[in-house]
Amino acid sequence: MAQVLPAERDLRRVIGDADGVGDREVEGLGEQELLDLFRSMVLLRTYDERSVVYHRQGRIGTYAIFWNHEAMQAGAAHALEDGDWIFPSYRESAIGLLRGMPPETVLSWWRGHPAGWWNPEDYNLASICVPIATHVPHAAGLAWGKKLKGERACAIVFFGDGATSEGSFHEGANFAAVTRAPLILFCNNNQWAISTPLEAQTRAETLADKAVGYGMPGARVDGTDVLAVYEATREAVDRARSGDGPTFVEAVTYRTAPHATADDPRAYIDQERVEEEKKRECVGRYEGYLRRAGILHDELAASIRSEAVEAMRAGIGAAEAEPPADPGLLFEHAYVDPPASFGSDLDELRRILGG
Amino acid sequence: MAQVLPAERDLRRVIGDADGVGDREVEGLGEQELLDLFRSMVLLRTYDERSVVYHRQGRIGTYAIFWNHEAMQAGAAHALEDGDWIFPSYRESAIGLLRGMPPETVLSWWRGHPAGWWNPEDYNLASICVPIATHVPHAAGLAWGKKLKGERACAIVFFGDGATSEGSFHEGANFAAVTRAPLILFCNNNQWAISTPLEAQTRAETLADKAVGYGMPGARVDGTDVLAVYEATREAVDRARSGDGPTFVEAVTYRTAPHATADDPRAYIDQERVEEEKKRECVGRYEGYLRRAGILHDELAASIRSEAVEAMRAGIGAAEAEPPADPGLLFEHAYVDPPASFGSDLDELRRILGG
Amino acid sequence: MAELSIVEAVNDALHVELERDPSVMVVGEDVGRAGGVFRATAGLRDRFGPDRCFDSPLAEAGILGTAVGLCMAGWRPVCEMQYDAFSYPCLDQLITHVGRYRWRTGGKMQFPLVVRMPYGGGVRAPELHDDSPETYYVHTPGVKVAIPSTPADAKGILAAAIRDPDPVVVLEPKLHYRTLKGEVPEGEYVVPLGKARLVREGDDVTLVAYGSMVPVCEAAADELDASVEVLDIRSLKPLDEDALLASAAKTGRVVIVQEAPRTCGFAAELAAILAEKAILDLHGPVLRVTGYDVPYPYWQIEDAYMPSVARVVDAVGKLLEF
Amino acid sequence: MAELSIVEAVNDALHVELERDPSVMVVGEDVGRAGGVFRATAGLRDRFGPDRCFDSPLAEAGILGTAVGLCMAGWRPVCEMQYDAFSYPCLDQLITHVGRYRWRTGGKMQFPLVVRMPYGGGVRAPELHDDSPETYYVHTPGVKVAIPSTPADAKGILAAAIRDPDPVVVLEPKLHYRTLKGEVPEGEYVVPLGKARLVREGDDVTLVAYGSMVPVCEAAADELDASVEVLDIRSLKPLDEDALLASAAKTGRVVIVQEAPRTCGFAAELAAILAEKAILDLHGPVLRVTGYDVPYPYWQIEDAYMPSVARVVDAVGKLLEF
Ligand SMILES: Cc1ncc(C[n+]2csc(CCOP(=O)(O)OP(=O)(O)O)c2C)c(N)n1
Ligand SMILES: Cc1ncc(C[n+]2csc(CCOP(=O)(O)OP(=O)(O)O)c2C)c(N)n1
Ligand SMILES: [Mg+2]
Ligand SMILES: [Mg+2]
Repeated sequence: MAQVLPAERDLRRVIGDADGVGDREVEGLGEQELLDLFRSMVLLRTYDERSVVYHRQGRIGTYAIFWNHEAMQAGAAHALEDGDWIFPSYRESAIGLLRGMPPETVLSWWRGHPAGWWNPEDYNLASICVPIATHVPHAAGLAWGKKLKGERACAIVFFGDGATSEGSFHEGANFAAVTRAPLILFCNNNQWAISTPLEAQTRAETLADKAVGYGMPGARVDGTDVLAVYEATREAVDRARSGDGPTFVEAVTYRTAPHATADDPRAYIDQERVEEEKKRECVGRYEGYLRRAGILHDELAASIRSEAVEAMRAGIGAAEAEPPADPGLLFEHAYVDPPASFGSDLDELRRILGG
Repeated sequence: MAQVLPAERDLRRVIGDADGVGDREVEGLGEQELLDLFRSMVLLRTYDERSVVYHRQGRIGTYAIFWNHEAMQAGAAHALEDGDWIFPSYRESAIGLLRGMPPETVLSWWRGHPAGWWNPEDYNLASICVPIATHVPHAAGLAWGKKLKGERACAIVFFGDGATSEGSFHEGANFAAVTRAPLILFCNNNQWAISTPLEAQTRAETLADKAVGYGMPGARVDGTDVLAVYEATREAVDRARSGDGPTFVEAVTYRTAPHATADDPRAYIDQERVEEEKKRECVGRYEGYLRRAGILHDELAASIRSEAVEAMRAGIGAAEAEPPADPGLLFEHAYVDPPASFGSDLDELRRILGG
Repeated sequence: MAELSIVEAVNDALHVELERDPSVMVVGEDVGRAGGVFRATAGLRDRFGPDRCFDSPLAEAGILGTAVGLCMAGWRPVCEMQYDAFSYPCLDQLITHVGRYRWRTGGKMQFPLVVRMPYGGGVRAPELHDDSPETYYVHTPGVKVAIPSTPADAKGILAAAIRDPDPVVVLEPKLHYRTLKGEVPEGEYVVPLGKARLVREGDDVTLVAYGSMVPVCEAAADELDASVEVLDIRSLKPLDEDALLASAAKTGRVVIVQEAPRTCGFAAELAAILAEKAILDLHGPVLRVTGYDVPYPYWQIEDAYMPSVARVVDAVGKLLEF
Repeated sequence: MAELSIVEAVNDALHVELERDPSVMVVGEDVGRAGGVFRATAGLRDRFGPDRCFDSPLAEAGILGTAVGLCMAGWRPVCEMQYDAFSYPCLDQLITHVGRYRWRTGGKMQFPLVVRMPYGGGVRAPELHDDSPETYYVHTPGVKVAIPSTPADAKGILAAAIRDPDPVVVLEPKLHYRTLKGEVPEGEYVVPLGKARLVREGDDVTLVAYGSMVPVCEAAADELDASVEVLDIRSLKPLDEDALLASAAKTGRVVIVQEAPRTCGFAAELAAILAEKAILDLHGPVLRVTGYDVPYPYWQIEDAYMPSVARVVDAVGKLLEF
C-alpha cells in the first residue's frame, strides 16, 4: 500500500516560537526584502480589518475575511517575479495590492461596482474566482500556454482546503502535471470550508499527500510563518522555471474569523481554539521575528501601519467617489461583437428607466 | 515531499511464469473454486470473441472489446458475495454473466434493443456506464447508503486508467473515503484510453499512488493474473466489510485489441508490443496454472469451452428472436409519473407511423 | 397556521418529511453543523443526526452522483446546492444519469431524489450568487422542475418533490427567502406538482410568471389600470398547460416574465405553446419580459438587469395598445 | 472546389486555420495520435506537432478550463468534445467562466476559444452518443453557437468561429459527417456567423431548421405538393432574426424542426420570436416538430424518436389545412 514518508509530514518553519525553536534566516532575503514583506503583510492586514468595518458601515457588501491568511498571500507573492501570474480565489481578493493595484479597485469589487473589475494583464493577476476550484485549470492552462510560447512566466493558483474535493482541482492539477506546466498549486489550508472541518473534507493524512497522485512534489509549510511560505514557494518557482513542472504547496493556518461577513461561526467553531490560534497570528509572529533581528522598531512599525491606514482611507474615498455605474454596461462587456438584439434591448431599457 | 514507498510498487502475482517465478496458492480457493474461476474466464473470453464476430456479421452494433481483461473481471467478481454490488463500465459489459445474467441480455444491449436493459436489483449489478468515471460516485453512494442501513453489502466499481483523470473519479473516491464507504475502486489499467497512452494521462508513478491523496490503501496487482486479482480484491472486500472503508486496486494489463470495433489502433499502438502481450494473455496463463496444478486437463477444458460456446449460440439466437421494440417504449420508462404531453405525443406518433 | 418566511417553510417541510419517512436524508455543503448558509436545514442535524443531515465534501457532482447511488440503496436524498451557479458542476450527473437512470433500468428502479437550491438575483451578492438556471434543468428529460413563489408553496411543493417517485429539481427564490411571509399549514402539507396557481383573476391581460417574478407581476398588476390576471406556473415540468391556455383564451393577451436570460428561457417555451395552441385566441403578440442575454451583472446595476415592475407595466401597455 | 464530406471539410478548416494563425491550437481527447475518433483532426499532429494538436487527459472540464488559461496566454484553442453528451462535464466551465470572463475583465481580455463536437442521433450507437445539447449552450450568455448542415458551411463556420474574438460552440451533425458531400472552396473560406441560409424558396410554408434536420426538411419539401421555403438557421447565436421574420412574413406559415427534446429547445425560442414579432403575419399556429422530452432511446427505436420526414410532412399538412 502506498504511503507518504512520515519525515515529510512536518510543517516547514523559519520563524522561531515560544516553544524554543529558534529563528532561521532565509537565503536571498536582505533587510530591505524583509521589510517589504512586512509592509505587504501590514497592508493586507489593514485592508482586511478596515473592510470588516466598512462592511459594518454598509460601505461594502458581503466580504470574505482573510485575517491570519496574510502570511500565505504575502509570502507566496514575494516569491514571484512581476511577470508571473497569480490566480486568486475570493480569499485572496486583495492580493493585487501587492502588485500595485489601488485599494479602491478591490473595494469597488466588494461594492459590486464595475470599477472593481480589472484587466488581468495590467497586473498579471487573474480575476477573483468565486466558484471553488474552477480556476485551477485556468492557471494550468496559462502556465502551460506561457511555456509553449517559450516565455519565462510561471503561475500560482490559490485555493482552500475544501477546494481539494472538487473535480476541477483534480483535473487542473493533472493537466498541469501532464503538461509539466510551470505552476504552483497553493493550498490555503485554514482547516475549514465554511462550517465543514478538514476531517469531514478528506481522509488524507495531509493535503500535500494529494501531490503524490499527480506525480508532483508536495510541500507542507506553516502558513502563519511568512518566511517559510516564501521559501517553499520560491523553491517551487525555481522548479517550475527550470522545467520540472508543478508543485503542490500546503500551507496550514487556522481561520480565526468568520468565513465571510455574513457567516456566524459560533455554531460550529470552538471559540477557545480560535482564541488560541489568534495568539500565534501571522503578522504578530513576523513582527516578533523582525524585532528580534533588530530590523524593526516601534517607529518604523508605526509608520508602516499608518501608511497602510492612509492608503485605505484614500481607497475607500476613491471607491465611494466612483460615479454610479451606467446600466448600459450590462450590454457592453459580454461580447467583443455583440448580437444585434443588445442594441434594441438597451434602447428599450433606457426608455423605461428614463420614464 | 510526499513519496510512495518503493516496496509497494511491485505488482502482486500468484501465477508463476516462464521467468522462473513459481506458482503460489491462494487461501480459501479449493479445486472447485479454481475451476469456477476458469469457467468464468472462459465464458467471458467466449462472449468477447463471439461478439467481435457477431459485430462483423452485423448482428450487434459497436462493441467494446475486453480481450485480456477477463482475469480482472472474473478475479474481482469472484471475491464478492452475491449481495455485493458491481458498477461496470462498458469494458465490463458482460460481467453480469458471472451473476447469472443470460448472454442475450448483454447482446441485446449491444444491439440497442430494450431487452438489454435490466433491473439492477435482479443481479446487484448497476447499468453499464458509458460516460467515463461518472459511475464512481454512484458506487460510493450505494456503498455508503448500504452501510447507513446497516446492511452487509459492499460495492465495486470498475473504471479505466483514463478515467482517473476525470473529476467524477476524484469526487467519488473522496466521498467514499470520507464516508468510509465499503467500496472497492477497481482500476483496469490497460495502459490506453483509446489512443492516449498512460504516460499522457498522468505523471503519477503508479495509479495506485492516487489512493494516498484520499487516505485510502492502494494496491497494485498483475491484471492478467486472475488469482492475484482475486486475492487483492478479497482483501479489499474484507477491509470494506470490517468498516475500514474503501480501497483502490490498480490492476495492470495491456489492451491488445482495438478500443472498440470502430477503432483502428494501428495508427497509435506498436503492434510488436501487442503481439508480445498477447503471449501472456490472461486466460492462457490461468489455464497453464491449473494444468500445472493438475486440476485441469484437455477434456475438461474442452467441455468448459464448448459449454460457453453453446451459451453464446443460444444467447445470440435469443437476442435475435426478440420481437422488434415498440416505439411506445420511448415514453414508458423516463418517469414513474409522466407528464400529460407524453400521451398526445405517442398518439400522434402512432398515427404517423401507422400511416 | 403559522406565519412563516419562505426559508422557514422550507425548513418546516424538511423537518416534517424527515420525520415522516426514515429514508429521507439531506446531503449538501454546510447543511449540518451550520444548518445551511441560509439556515434552510437548521435543526435537522440535531434532530435526525449527522447521517440524515450530512455535511458533504465540497463537490457538487459528487453530491448528486452519490445521491444516485443512495437511491439505489433505498434512500431518498434531498440534495442542497448552496447557490444556483454552484449547481453547474452537477449538471453532468443530472443530464447523463439522474434523468436517464430509471429509463436505463427499463423503468424498474426509481430515483426519488430532490435537488433544491436558492436561485435568482437582487441580493447584492458577488457574481455567481444570482443565477436563474431553470432552463438547464427543465430542458433535461427525466427530471421534473418546480419553482414556488410563496411560503405555503415552498413547503408544499418541496414535500411533493420529496414524495415524488421521480427526480425533482426545486428552485427557491432567495430574494424573498426571508422577506416574503405567509400562512403555512402545519404538519404534513403537499402541493401537487403539475398545477399552476391562479394568483388573481382578470380579463384584459394575463401575466405569467413563477418564483421571484410573481411578486413583480403582482406589483405590476396593482399599478396597471387594466384588469390583470396573474398566473403562477410554479410547476415547470410537468406543466399545467390547461391553466395557461385557459387564461390566454380568457384574456387574449399574454406577457410572460422570467428572470433568466431570454434565449431559450422558459418564457420561450410558454410562448411557443401559445403560438402553437392558442393562436386564434390571441389579440396581440405574446410578449416576454426577461433577463438579458448577458452575464448576470455587478450588483450595483443588477436592478437594471432584473425584470422590473416598470418593464412589465410597459409591456402590458404595449400589448393593450396593440 | 473539392467535393468533401462534412468531416473532411472540418479537417480542411482546421488545417487552413492552424496554417494561417500560429496561435491556433487543437486540444482534445484522441485528437492527436489517432486524429480524432471521427478523424476530424487527422494529420494535424504530423503537420503542426503534438503541442498544437494536443492529446489531452480524459477530462472535459479540464480541457475547457485549461483553454480559458490558454487564451490568457495568447492562444486560440479549438477544443474537441468527443461526443455531444460527453461535453456535459464542461458545462460548468462554460457557464461560469467561458461566457463571463471577458465581462469580468471589463471587456479588456478576449477569450477566442472554440468548442466543437459531433452531435445528434441516428448513428446506431450506445446511449449518450446521440444528444442534441444546443439549448445548454445557446441559453448561456457570453458564448455564440453555430450548427452547420453542409460541408461548405462546416468549413466556413468553423473558420469564422476560430477567427471570432468571442467563444463559439460549433455542433457538427455527425449523422451526415461522412455521408453528406458537397463542394467546398479550397484555402481560406469563412462563412460569417449571424447569417441564415435560404436553402430553397417557396411561398406556402416555411420549414426552419439547422444541422441534421435541414436534410429532413429538404426531403419533406420534396415530398410535399406545396411551395415550401426551407431556412437553415445555422447560426443560433447571433441569430439572423431578419431572415426568420422575412420568411414568416412571406409564407405566413412556419414549422420549426429540431432534433433536441422539445421543452426549451431552440425551436421554442424561434417560435417565441415569431409570437412576439410576426403575430400579424401568421396564417396559422407555429408548429414544432422535435425530439421528445425523454432520454434519447435505445437505438433500435431511435428512428421513432428522431423528427422524420413523415412528421414534418404531417405538420405541414395540418398547417396548410388550418
Ligand atoms: C462550486 C462552489 N460551490 C460552493 C460554493 C460556496 N462556498 C463558498 S466558500 C465555500 C467554502 C470554501 O472552503 P475552502 O476551499 O476551504 O476555502 P476557504 O473559504 O476556507 O478559504 C463554499 C462551499 C462556491 N463558492 N463554489
Ligand atoms: C465523459 C466521457 N468522455 C469521453 C468519452 C469517450 N471515450 C470512451 S472510452 C474512452 C477512453 C477510456 O479509457 P480508459 O478509462 O482507460 O478505459 P478503457 O477504455 O481503456 O477500458 C473515451 C475517451 C466517454 N465515454 N465519456
Ligand atoms: Mg478552508
Ligand atoms: Mg484504459
